[in-house]
Amino acid sequence: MAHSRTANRYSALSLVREGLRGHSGWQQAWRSPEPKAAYDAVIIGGGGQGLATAYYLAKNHGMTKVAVVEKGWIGGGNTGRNTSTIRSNYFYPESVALYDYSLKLYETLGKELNYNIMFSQRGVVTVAHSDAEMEIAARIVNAMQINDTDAELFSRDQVLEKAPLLNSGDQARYPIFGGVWQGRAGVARHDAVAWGYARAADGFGVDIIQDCAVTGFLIENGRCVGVETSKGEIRAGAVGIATAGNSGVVAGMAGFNLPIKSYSLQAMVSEPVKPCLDTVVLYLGTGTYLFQSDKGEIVVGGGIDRIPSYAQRGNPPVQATVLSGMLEMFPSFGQLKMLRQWAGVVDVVPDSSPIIGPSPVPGLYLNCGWGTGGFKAIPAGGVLLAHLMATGEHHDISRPFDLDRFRTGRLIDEAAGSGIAH
Amino acid sequence: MTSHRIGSLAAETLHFTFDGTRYHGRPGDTIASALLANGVRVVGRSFKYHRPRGIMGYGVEEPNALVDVTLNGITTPNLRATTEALVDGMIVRSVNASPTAADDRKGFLDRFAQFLPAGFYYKTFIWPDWHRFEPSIRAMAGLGRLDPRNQPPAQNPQIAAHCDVLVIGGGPAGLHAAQQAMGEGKSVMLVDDQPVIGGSLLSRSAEIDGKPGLEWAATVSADLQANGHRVLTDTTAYGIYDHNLVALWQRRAGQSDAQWRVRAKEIVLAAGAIERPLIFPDNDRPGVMLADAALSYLARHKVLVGRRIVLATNNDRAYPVADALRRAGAAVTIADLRPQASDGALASAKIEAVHGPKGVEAVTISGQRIAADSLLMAGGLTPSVHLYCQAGGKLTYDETIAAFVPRDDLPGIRVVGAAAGQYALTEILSLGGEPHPYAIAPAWPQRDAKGRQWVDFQNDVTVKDIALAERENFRSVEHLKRYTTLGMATDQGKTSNMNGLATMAALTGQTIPQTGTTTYRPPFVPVPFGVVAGRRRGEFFNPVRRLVLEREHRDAGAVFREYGGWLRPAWFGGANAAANIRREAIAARTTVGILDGSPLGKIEVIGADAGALVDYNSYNTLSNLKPSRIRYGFMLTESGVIYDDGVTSKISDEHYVVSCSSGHVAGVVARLEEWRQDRFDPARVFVHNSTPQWATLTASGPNSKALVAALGLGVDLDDAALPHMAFADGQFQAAPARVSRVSFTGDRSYEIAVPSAKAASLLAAMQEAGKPLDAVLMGSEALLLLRAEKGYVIAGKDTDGTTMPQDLGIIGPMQKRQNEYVGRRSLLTDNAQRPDRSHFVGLTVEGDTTLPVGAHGVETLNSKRRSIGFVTSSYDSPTLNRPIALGLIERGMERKGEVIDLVHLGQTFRARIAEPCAFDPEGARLNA
Amino acid sequence: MQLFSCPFCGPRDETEFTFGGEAGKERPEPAPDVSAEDWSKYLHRVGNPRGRTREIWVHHTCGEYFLMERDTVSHVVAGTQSLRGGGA
Amino acid sequence: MPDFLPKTMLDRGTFWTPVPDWTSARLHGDGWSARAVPDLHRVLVSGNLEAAVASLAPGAPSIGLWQIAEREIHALRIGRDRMLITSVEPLAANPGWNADGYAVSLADDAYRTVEIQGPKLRELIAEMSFVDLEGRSPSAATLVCGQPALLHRTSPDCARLHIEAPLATTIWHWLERR
Repeated sequence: MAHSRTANRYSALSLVREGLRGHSGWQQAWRSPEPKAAYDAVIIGGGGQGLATAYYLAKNHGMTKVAVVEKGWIGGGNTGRNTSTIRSNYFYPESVALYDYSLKLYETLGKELNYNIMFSQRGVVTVAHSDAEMEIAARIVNAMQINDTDAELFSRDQVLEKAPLLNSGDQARYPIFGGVWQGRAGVARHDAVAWGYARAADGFGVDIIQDCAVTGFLIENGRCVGVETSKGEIRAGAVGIATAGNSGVVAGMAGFNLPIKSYSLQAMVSEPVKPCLDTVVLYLGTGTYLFQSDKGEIVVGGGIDRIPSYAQRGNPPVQATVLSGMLEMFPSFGQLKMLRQWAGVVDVVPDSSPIIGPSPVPGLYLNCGWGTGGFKAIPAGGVLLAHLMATGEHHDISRPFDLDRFRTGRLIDEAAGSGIAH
Repeated sequence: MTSHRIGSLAAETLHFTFDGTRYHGRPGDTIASALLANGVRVVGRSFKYHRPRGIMGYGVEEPNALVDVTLNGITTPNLRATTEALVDGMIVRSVNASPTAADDRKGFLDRFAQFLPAGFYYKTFIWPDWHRFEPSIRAMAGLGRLDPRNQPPAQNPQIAAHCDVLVIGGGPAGLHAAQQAMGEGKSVMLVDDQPVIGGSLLSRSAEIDGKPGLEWAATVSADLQANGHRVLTDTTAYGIYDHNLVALWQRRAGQSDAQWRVRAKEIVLAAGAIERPLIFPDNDRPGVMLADAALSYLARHKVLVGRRIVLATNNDRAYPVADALRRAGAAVTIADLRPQASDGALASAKIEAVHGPKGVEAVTISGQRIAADSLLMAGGLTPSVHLYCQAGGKLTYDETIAAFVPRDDLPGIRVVGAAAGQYALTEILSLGGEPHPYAIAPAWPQRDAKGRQWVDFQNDVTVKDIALAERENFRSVEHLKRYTTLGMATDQGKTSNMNGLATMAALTGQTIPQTGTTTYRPPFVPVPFGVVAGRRRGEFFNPVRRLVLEREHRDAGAVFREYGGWLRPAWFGGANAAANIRREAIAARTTVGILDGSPLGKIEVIGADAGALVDYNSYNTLSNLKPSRIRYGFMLTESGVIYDDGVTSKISDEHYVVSCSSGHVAGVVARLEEWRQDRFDPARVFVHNSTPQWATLTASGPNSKALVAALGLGVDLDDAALPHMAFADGQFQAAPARVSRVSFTGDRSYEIAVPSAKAASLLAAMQEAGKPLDAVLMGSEALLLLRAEKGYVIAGKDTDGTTMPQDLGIIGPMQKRQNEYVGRRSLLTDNAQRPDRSHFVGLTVEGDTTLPVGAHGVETLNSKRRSIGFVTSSYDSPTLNRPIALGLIERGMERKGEVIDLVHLGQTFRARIAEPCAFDPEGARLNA
Repeated sequence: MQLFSCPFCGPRDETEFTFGGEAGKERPEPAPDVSAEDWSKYLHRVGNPRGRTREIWVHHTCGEYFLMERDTVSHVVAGTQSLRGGGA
Repeated sequence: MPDFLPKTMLDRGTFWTPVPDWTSARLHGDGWSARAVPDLHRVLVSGNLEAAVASLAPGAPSIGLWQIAEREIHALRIGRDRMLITSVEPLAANPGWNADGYAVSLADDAYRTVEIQGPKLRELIAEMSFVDLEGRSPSAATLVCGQPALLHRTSPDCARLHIEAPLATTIWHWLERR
């Protein structure tokens, strides 16, 4: 890696070495520089997607005069608020190409970044509750297999083997018939993904500028040539937007609308308990999904709140729905308590697929519309936006996700195709 | 023994065990007070280093004393010993320790603490793979142990309450506010998380209105209740949500816990304050406790936490605590961290070491070793501003009390008492006079702090960890929190957040306000999932709609399934599904089947503009129907996708009945209603959902006409008078009965709709009339099969969210209709005109293998497989004696006759693309 | 839990309401004269303001479609209005 | 049908508690009792409500949420232009469009009516609905146990719930298990 500065190499050995001298030798994970007047590329948004874009601009395209501009603290948006599930169990080949590419990058990301992102490939099972849902499950599994990603159609017994505490009795509102299993799927430590990319990007010389809000765009001759920020003007050869949850607002500053509505998505965790659930489980019937974090907390999520909102807070009706759904799935979790509850603001797009591509303003590129699923696509999203910003052209994987699809009507609507919302 | 109960032990009537040892306690005890009364010092182990830990607090702030409790054979994990009432027979176990908290096998981990700093796991376990390490790390993590048998029933009620003033906190400030509100004639609700009203008055003596504090509190509480106001004890306000909705968790003796959802015109937050620990080396030893907690154990449980006590303080509130402890018989040394100290106290005291790994034995203060069995900390108060901040309130740092306090009142929310930084009763009760002295001198950790000093006790975050975070640039408070896990334990940082912020401020040279505060998120304390979820479980979670004939169907041996949100007979005759479905289907082709079709939507569109509205909502024109005639058609979304299909009956120019599939009734009503109000004159057309009013029984098959004729409905059944796709009105037992000739089986069919109250009689009459005609009851599965033989589509099963009418070959309206309808423009997009769209087709297998539903057609190009569509319905047809299937296949309509490969879970099949209709394509049987 | 005021029924909990879309959209027609761009805008493009917004909501227990002005950050409701005139 | 189908779960009729016998359904709780009210007559009317009441139920009062209906015939208000006329006597109504500007549908069997009375009525309703009963809402329509229903009273301690017939079983079972 062409690091512009000497960074600590993380390893068990360095940890022991530093342990013996009071950890006094650890360097900053990333610097906090003041912005320069101009960069080759500026990325708005210091979440996973933005930081990954900066990293891949440097790594894949040799561009190191790059800044990431973050209005708060890096990883503080949806990267730090999501439930960190990573999977590629999609129906359409376009989606599989994107998400499976991302999953593959995740598989080696810890080593690549020299940062333990704790990607735990413990598998995801989507549980079906009737013959009709099993038929849909088969439709999805077959599609995934044809599209060359791993998938199995699980029987009821296989589901229960993975999650023995599931409600398997006759008195279950949603009986278990079987499900879709993706064994390579899993969870990762969300903060670590942001921090790992930040540290690696910083190692290439990328400037990560926190507490710096973008207030407008510099548009000259119809082309975007930089941004106005709370820390002054920054000029840029290319500007990328990676501001999940606020994409519509940022696009508005550049003078265009996006097919995005913002909604809150809440999540909850329990107090930690010893291991009792080894996979990620999603019920089609309840819409609730959950897993147990390495710390022992049960992490629970469900559908979005039904009211367009930029407020990062949840509401009791949806909480009650998600949690009653969880207790339907795992009646014994009724002995646990809700420790924390929070919400992120997600970009909701009509077809629930991301928008990656040039914006209506030349020089300005989009990475948005991830809905509830942006975390799993961070490595791929970063590669694709970096490709766009460096070359001005689509990567083959990002082409179908161009904004233009809303004009042609050629949407990539997973729910429409598979009957299951993603 | 160090901590002990004062006075007689006669009241110790409750038995319990802790880590296998038997102890006694008394009514009114918490687990913590009982453990202290028995002199138990080590009650648990810390999360990371497995350090021995004792009880530190009195209430919700407790970081250490978490226990698993078994009662009547059922275990509940992670209960906070300080807030859990002692119950006779409890088996209490420490968490995160094995075999006992006192002798934990993993205690050795503390010796490796220097190699396990904050965030160490981000720096290691990268090679060879995280997955190798994860199982053992997971096994180490977690606190208590889940009991799979503990499955609490869904009995937690959720109770709505509305009032003028909701007072949160039953201490002096809250009681005072409640008293005032009552005086102003407002309706009041007062809640407190303790079993007894009184707040600080429960442990600190005071005189109010000439009465002892507790007596005053009891009087106010009694007054409130006598005047019809609600007073809830054991009730925690855990969250403020939008528009000032307050969520309460009520623990009810002998009943399930309840959630209250309270809407008050005004919320008074009187939640008090929590004492802060002091930061010094080894401040986590068992026997190191908050001074206020020690006072509460003494005042409320007659438990003296030690005999030789050192009380470290940086403020004046500790002095009355010392007095009380001394009166109870303890020797107390006050170590005042401030330069000026009162008589007898050590001034400028510096706590340098705490000795005794499993319980305080001595304390080194400013170089002097003092024997002691307890060390109390009085680090000043942190106002409980959680709910205020949840509601969006902003804090301001008050130097004089070294604490964050609410900056402004919020609309509808007022903060009073200690929660607002008012610590003196005089101030709280607006009595005038001198406030009690507080005189805090902050004692924050300094940059050069030595030794291991705990900030977050449960998560093992020390000052050094914060220093490491600072060194590595995790300086933003949120980064600090996430990197070190400070404040993320089950006590949610109630004792650690302020000290953590102050430490970071000291390290970065910023002020505390510059360093900022973290976000306060609900819940204030961990709340049982069941309380948040409520009773909406089991049958109340997405309840199904019930047929008026459900009892009759049960009696007739129906096997039920859920279809479109209704509980319907899938088939009759018991467990052998395949045989029964086959039997019913054959009967419906050869004799007559009787089906309960009541869930099918019956939506009346009435008014002068009724025709215009149904036309606009439909792909096919409907208004040009003749009265008493029926037409089949589609409803599209604005994206041009098929939303639903169904038949519409025209009664008159002002009256239509739109039928739709059972799962789409609410959706179709909503669409019609939306366009009615948004596009039409809402005084000229109305939409009534009449689905529940009518029961519909269908007779289908060659004998159906004879069956209906035998009912004597007064309808001319002659095919000329009542052809296919027409209806006629008759009567059944003096009630209206509409007979419609529509068919979803392809055979002659009659749908008879009667008011639901007549359904049972009609069914009985049909069965009676059907006997000589070999009629059978038929469930939904046979119907699904029969319609598949005919190639009739089921929207949502044989179509997906992309299917447009042209994909079914229905292009007439798109080409011919001149007026607007929903979805019209979307049928003209590039995507809609694409040549490679998927079409609805039949699939004929060679041989007798039934195609699996969900199998995909595949095409291989350059050795890469590609899906060209999938099977949507598939059956072994009893009528044709061969398998039949339907599917959506790319360019299917142009490729009829072509044989394609299909794959399912690695198996390959071959099938020929065919017309969807496999049986009676001429439709002769409709009139047979 | 938010409290919305149905112009007919008065204040009710959010669970009784469903979001209907942004206010002020005109459906472009007749279809053959509408450009792909205009149709796409009508179908998909939304203002999605951060702050004050005007929306159509339906109170599904009574069936009323109405206009609501509210703030998407603070959730403060400025007012509601019947589509047929007449405020809450 | 897949061979791994769990046979015990085939019949979902065993999960769902059977519908009550509505002709005799009665419950007694602590401080309240409930019964199904049989033989009520109902018509659903939309449009010019004044004209409709004058013609179908002269003098019938419009009853909103939690309001007390003292007469045996009343117009339960649903929305701005919709009401459910309820009566113990049969209502002479012609379904369809009326030239005076209103639409009529037969609704005798579209709803089931559950009457709950007793001193603890309010406590019970507070667990069934979050709506502010004292809010004087002109519409009796709200959510009860999460299901749409019309809620009003016939005396201070006696409430009636009119629930769409297919959903009434759920609310009855809810009461049964409280």
